[in-house]
Amino acid sequence: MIDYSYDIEMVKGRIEKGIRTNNRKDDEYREIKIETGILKNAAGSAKVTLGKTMIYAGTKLEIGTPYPDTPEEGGITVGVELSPIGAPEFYAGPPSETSIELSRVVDRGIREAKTIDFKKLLLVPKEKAWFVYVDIYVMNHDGNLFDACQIAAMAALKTTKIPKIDEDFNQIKGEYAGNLKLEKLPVLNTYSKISNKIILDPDLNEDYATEARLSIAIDDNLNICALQKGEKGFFTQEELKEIIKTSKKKYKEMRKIFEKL
Amino acid sequence: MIDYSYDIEMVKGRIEKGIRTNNRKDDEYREIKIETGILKNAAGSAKVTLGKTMIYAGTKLEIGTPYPDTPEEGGITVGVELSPIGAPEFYAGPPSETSIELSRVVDRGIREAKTIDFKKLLLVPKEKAWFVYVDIYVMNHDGNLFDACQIAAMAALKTTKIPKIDEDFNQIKGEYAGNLKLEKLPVLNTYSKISNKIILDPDLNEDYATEARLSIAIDDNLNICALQKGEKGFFTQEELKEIIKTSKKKYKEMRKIFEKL
Amino acid sequence: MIDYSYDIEMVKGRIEKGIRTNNRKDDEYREIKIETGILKNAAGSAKVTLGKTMIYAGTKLEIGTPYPDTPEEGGITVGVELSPIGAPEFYAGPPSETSIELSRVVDRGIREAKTIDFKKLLLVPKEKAWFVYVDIYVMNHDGNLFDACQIAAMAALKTTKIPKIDEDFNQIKGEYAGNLKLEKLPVLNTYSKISNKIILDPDLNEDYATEARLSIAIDDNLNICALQKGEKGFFTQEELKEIIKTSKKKYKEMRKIFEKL
Amino acid sequence: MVKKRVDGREMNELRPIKIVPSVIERADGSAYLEWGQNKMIVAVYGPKEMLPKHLADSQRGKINFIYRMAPFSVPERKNPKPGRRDIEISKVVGEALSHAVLLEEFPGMVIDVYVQILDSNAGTRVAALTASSVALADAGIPMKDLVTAVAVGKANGNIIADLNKYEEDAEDAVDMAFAMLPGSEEIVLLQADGILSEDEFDKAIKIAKEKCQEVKKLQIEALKSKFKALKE
Amino acid sequence: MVKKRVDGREMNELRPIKIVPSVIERADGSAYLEWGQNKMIVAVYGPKEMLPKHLADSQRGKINFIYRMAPFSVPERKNPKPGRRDIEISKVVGEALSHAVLLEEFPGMVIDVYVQILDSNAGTRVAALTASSVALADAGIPMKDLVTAVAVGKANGNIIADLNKYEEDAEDAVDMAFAMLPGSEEIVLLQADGILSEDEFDKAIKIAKEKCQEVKKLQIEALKSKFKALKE
Amino acid sequence: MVKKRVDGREMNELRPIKIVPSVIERADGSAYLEWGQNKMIVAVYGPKEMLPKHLADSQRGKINFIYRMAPFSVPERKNPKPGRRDIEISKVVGEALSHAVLLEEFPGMVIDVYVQILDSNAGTRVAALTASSVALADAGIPMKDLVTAVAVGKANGNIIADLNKYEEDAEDAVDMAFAMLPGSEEIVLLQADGILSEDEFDKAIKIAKEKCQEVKKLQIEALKSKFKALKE
Repeated sequence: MIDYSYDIEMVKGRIEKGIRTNNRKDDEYREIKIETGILKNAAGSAKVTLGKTMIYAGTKLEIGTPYPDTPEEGGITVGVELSPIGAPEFYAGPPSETSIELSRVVDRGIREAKTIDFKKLLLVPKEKAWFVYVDIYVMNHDGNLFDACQIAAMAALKTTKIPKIDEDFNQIKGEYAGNLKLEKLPVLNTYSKISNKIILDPDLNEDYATEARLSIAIDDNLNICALQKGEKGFFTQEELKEIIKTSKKKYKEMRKIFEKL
Repeated sequence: MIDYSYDIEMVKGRIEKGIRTNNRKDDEYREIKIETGILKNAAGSAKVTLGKTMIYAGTKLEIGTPYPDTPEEGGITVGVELSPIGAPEFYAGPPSETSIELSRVVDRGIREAKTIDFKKLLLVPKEKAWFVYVDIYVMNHDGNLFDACQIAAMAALKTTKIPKIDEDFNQIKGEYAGNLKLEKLPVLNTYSKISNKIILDPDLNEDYATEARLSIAIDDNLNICALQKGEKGFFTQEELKEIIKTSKKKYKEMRKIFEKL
Repeated sequence: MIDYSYDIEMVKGRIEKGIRTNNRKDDEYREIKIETGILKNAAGSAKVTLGKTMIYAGTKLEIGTPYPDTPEEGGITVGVELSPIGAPEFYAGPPSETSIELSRVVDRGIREAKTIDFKKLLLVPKEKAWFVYVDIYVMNHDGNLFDACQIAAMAALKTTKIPKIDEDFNQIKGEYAGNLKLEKLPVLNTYSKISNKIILDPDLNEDYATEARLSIAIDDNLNICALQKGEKGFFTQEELKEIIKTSKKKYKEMRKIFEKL
Repeated sequence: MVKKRVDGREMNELRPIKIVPSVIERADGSAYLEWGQNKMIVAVYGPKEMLPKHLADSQRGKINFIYRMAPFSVPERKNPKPGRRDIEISKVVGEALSHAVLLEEFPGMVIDVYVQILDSNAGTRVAALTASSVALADAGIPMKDLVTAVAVGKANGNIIADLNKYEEDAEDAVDMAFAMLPGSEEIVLLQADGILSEDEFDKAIKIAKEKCQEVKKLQIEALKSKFKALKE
Repeated sequence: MVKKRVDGREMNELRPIKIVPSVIERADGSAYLEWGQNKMIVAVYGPKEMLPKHLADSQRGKINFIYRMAPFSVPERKNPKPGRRDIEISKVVGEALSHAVLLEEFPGMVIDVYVQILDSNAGTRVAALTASSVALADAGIPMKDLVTAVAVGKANGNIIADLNKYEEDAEDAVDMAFAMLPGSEEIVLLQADGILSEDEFDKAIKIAKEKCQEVKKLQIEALKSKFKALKE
Repeated sequence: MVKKRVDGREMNELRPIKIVPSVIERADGSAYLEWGQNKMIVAVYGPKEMLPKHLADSQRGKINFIYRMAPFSVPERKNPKPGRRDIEISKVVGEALSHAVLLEEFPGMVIDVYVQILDSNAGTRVAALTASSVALADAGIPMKDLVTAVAVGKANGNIIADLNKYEEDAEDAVDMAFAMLPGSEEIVLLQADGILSEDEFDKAIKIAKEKCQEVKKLQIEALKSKFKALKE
């Protein structure tokens, strides 16, 4: 097991002195590894490790009825499961509020960047369209689940195949009509504020010591497409500016990872 | 906060001596105030105060499929929410048995009096009819929720507008085809038995001291249309007779309130 | 109340000496009594007592849509309710894992023997078929719920009448088109292993002392059609062989009971 | 010509009633009851410690009454999960029963009373209440009196006792659930749906009280036959 | 010609806001708030002992914030059960509120803050947060400052304050929920959906900070008028 | 001509199996397992205090085994909520596992074993059981032996080992989940669906026992390679 014996005060002291584990810089990600296409029953799948945080994501496509206010569009649903496998503090049962926030932040980053053109998922106006389900499992929690889950979702989506269907709209098992097209490649960056310092990609110890958290999604045009502040602390306007500048800088680096998939 | 420091024995002592707060008579309601049409998203709405008991009610109309045994009728659903806003003893979560009894007694009083002609809610036989949802929120509990909720339900229903629909049976936002017609104006009266005295409209202290409770719905023809006894005490036949006589007497007084809406 | 004061060690001691209550043999069932057709609203019904274990079962038929992978078939659903009436250890609430295992073992024994030809339940291909619901209530738990529930399910099914329907596929109240046909008469036998002895039909005291449990369903051709091992102990291959031999021997005896229904 | 009801009964005639106490071996008390087509079993467990403890009342015991209908007990299959009707009936019937039990003898404790409806045809709640007080007596729970219940009401212009489902569906139907302690005539359950004049109500109550005395005899007989059986 | 918004407002003009504290007699503190069409009630209960005890924090108190929408408060009837949106808002708004409250004064305790939305038209979460800090003050809970919130964002190419539902549905709409402590300008809530450039973001934050000062005055006035009323 | 199976396997040939222990850093023990297309992760947490305490057994510890399938792990998307099948498998597989663990060494405690199925193609429960006993060993939980499991059964008239999904869908298919302690050949899991004669059953058990010994070697190798890795 990872050793979490040192306390929050020690983490704070180290952060104040500019020391992170493995000499990481404040705006540096831990090592990211991605494997895709690993699960046959999934339409798309990925295993992502961000340092020691480990995520599995899988997608499924199902035909459903478009919503009345968007009769020519399909849709997407993102769910994050804090599997009891991933940490002693996770438990089996209905989604916690932490899991719901995580799901919704990942969902919004992808949705607001217009990553998927929902009109392309239409099969019959008002009647039939593809709905994409992204299910994300946290299998080892060593901090920054937001970014790790977003990367896993993007990797699974980017490698998702659209099933072939017959004239009755039944999926033909094991046959595919093509790949799901991602129009945009948004990147999510999550920052922790600890002792008035802002650090990117907090690990678990840093998570515990976090006073305020900010997740920011950046799109292909280096615009902000989603923001979420969390925890009981605060940010100043200057800190937000600093975070946005860092995120724009990080965008290209992270985009390369998605492009390679 | 309302002061509930005096105990049940003191309430009983006062009731025995014929003393009620503000010198109320045994068959007298507290002051009733009704505001309607206060919520724009609701099809009908009302805020009701009965003394310090405060209720909000709102209605919504939705198109649904008639039940197989009444293929030419719409319907009504009444739900009472004991919001944790309204009392320290209320909690967030699924409906308690108190809330379910309250909902069903209010529902039956309205339904059994044939307040709404469900046949007039029909759009297409066997296929489409209006269903009326009445949601009632207890926002401050100072006793006699039964009558306060019934008044709020009646006020919200009487001011309910029926949405205009297009040829696909979709509601046209903000346009209305007319008002929901109330065929009858039933009145619900709730009595407490305390130390062998029967009092109308118990306030919260009287609620706590109640040995047996009776709610009676009276219709336009001064007939009884619903009855519900509650709590662990009993009534004698003579007490029931007395209650019915009082209720017939009160009917005209209360009806005037509904007529004015 | 049945006296369960003597402890597991005492039960084990008796079993080792070959002593069972009422001098029952190791492969002997307690007395089985079956009454059928006792409930008018049920399509089929039975009350079964196995010793002091008492079960009620009722069936209902409803028209539903065939599953996409079996478009020309109806289906069956078996549910066992451990009613709080039947034992102090049962409680009101959602099904326990014990209740789910019981339901599924009874269901599989009946299903795998092809007791019902689901194709005969079809009304309109892809659209309409009969679905049979078997609901089983444990009303007094004195051991071996598996076999008692299976007998009750078989008795209720064998006496089930198929409702008459009109041209709109609505059931005509109180009229029947015929009986549900049972193609096979599978028998379920449940064994307990206690102190290295194998006994059939454990009573409640024997249930408590059980180290390992085996339920085996035998069909008309004396084949095995379902098996379920339970509890934390084990069986040897030799013990399984012995159990199968006993079960084949018991089949005819039990089948006679079903045939008489 | 004397008018009769669809099933041949007189206006104030009850359907046949059968009560058998002590049918559930593992319960502390129980009863099986048939009332016309209605069939049900009641079991009593307790008095026992109330858990979780913060729900206990240190001054008196509590009745935890649970009424449930089997999916096959009604014409259309019922969802096995308890509905809002089940919960309301459990509350008001439990309150009615509580009045008869000497709860002050069981401070901090609870008595569970479970009713399972197996077949139904109008009037299950009054039948359940009638059966429950027999089961409580069978469990040896001290009571000031039995609770005895009947339904009365109106159908096709007549005030009648013990409506069946067909009568409950009449255009002018009123169904009134009524229970009292037969000794003192204290009314502990009263629920009515449908339109009744004051005179009709008085008439209905009068019939209800008479019929309760009739039902009480059946409760007593059932209990006597049990104790007789025990003595022999 | 000066461009105006569909409802006639200037680009950075708020809808009319009305705040009334102390509306719920039984609560320890409360507030009624109207913000354009939005209508809601907030009640505060506590500080009180945290139950079950294992959820308590022995170092400081907790805010239990619950945000709920009534079924009739939205254009399409909402299911009465809380949805995922309700739960997320409850979490982040509760965290924002927690920063202002002197929680270290209530070790092991909890303060319940309940918000019921009765009518809605965009911006309910910031309205709820604004109303909640008035209700906390009304309850006498010690705070380092009020929390003041507004929505800012973008519609049809303009950076605007306090979007209404119509504007939220614009093709290029961005809705940003913002809250700060008006004294220190510490930002405690920030949630945004939709595409904003860095410059647009800066402009939006600038407007948000100005508007918060405006809202803060209304909060103070509401509380003053209450204490004035109390003195008279 | 020797008959072969649709995927080219011999009648009693297992699909390729890969076991990797210690894959979850935060768990006390864990294993990743591939068995044909089946892919899963098992984590072990404990032994730890059983909560709530009234569920604890003062004489021995308990295994809390939870088996779950991911929505994307099956051909048709599964509802993320656990179904009745998940619950039944959790019960019987947990019981099978309990026999091997020296539970008397952990009175009053619980060991949580969680299995997440990520991809599936017949035989997930036996694969889960096989992986679980590796994860328990990885956690250092004392056991009298490993538990080793395989599926055997029948398809198209042949008694075969380790059915795949295609074979499970045969008209005459029988799927039998089997597990034993490989040292003593004590059978701890046995579940079968479908029609088998006594002879076929005997033959199936014989194959199952042989195949378990084969699987056991893979379990041992996986554990050895871990301890070897640790030493280096």
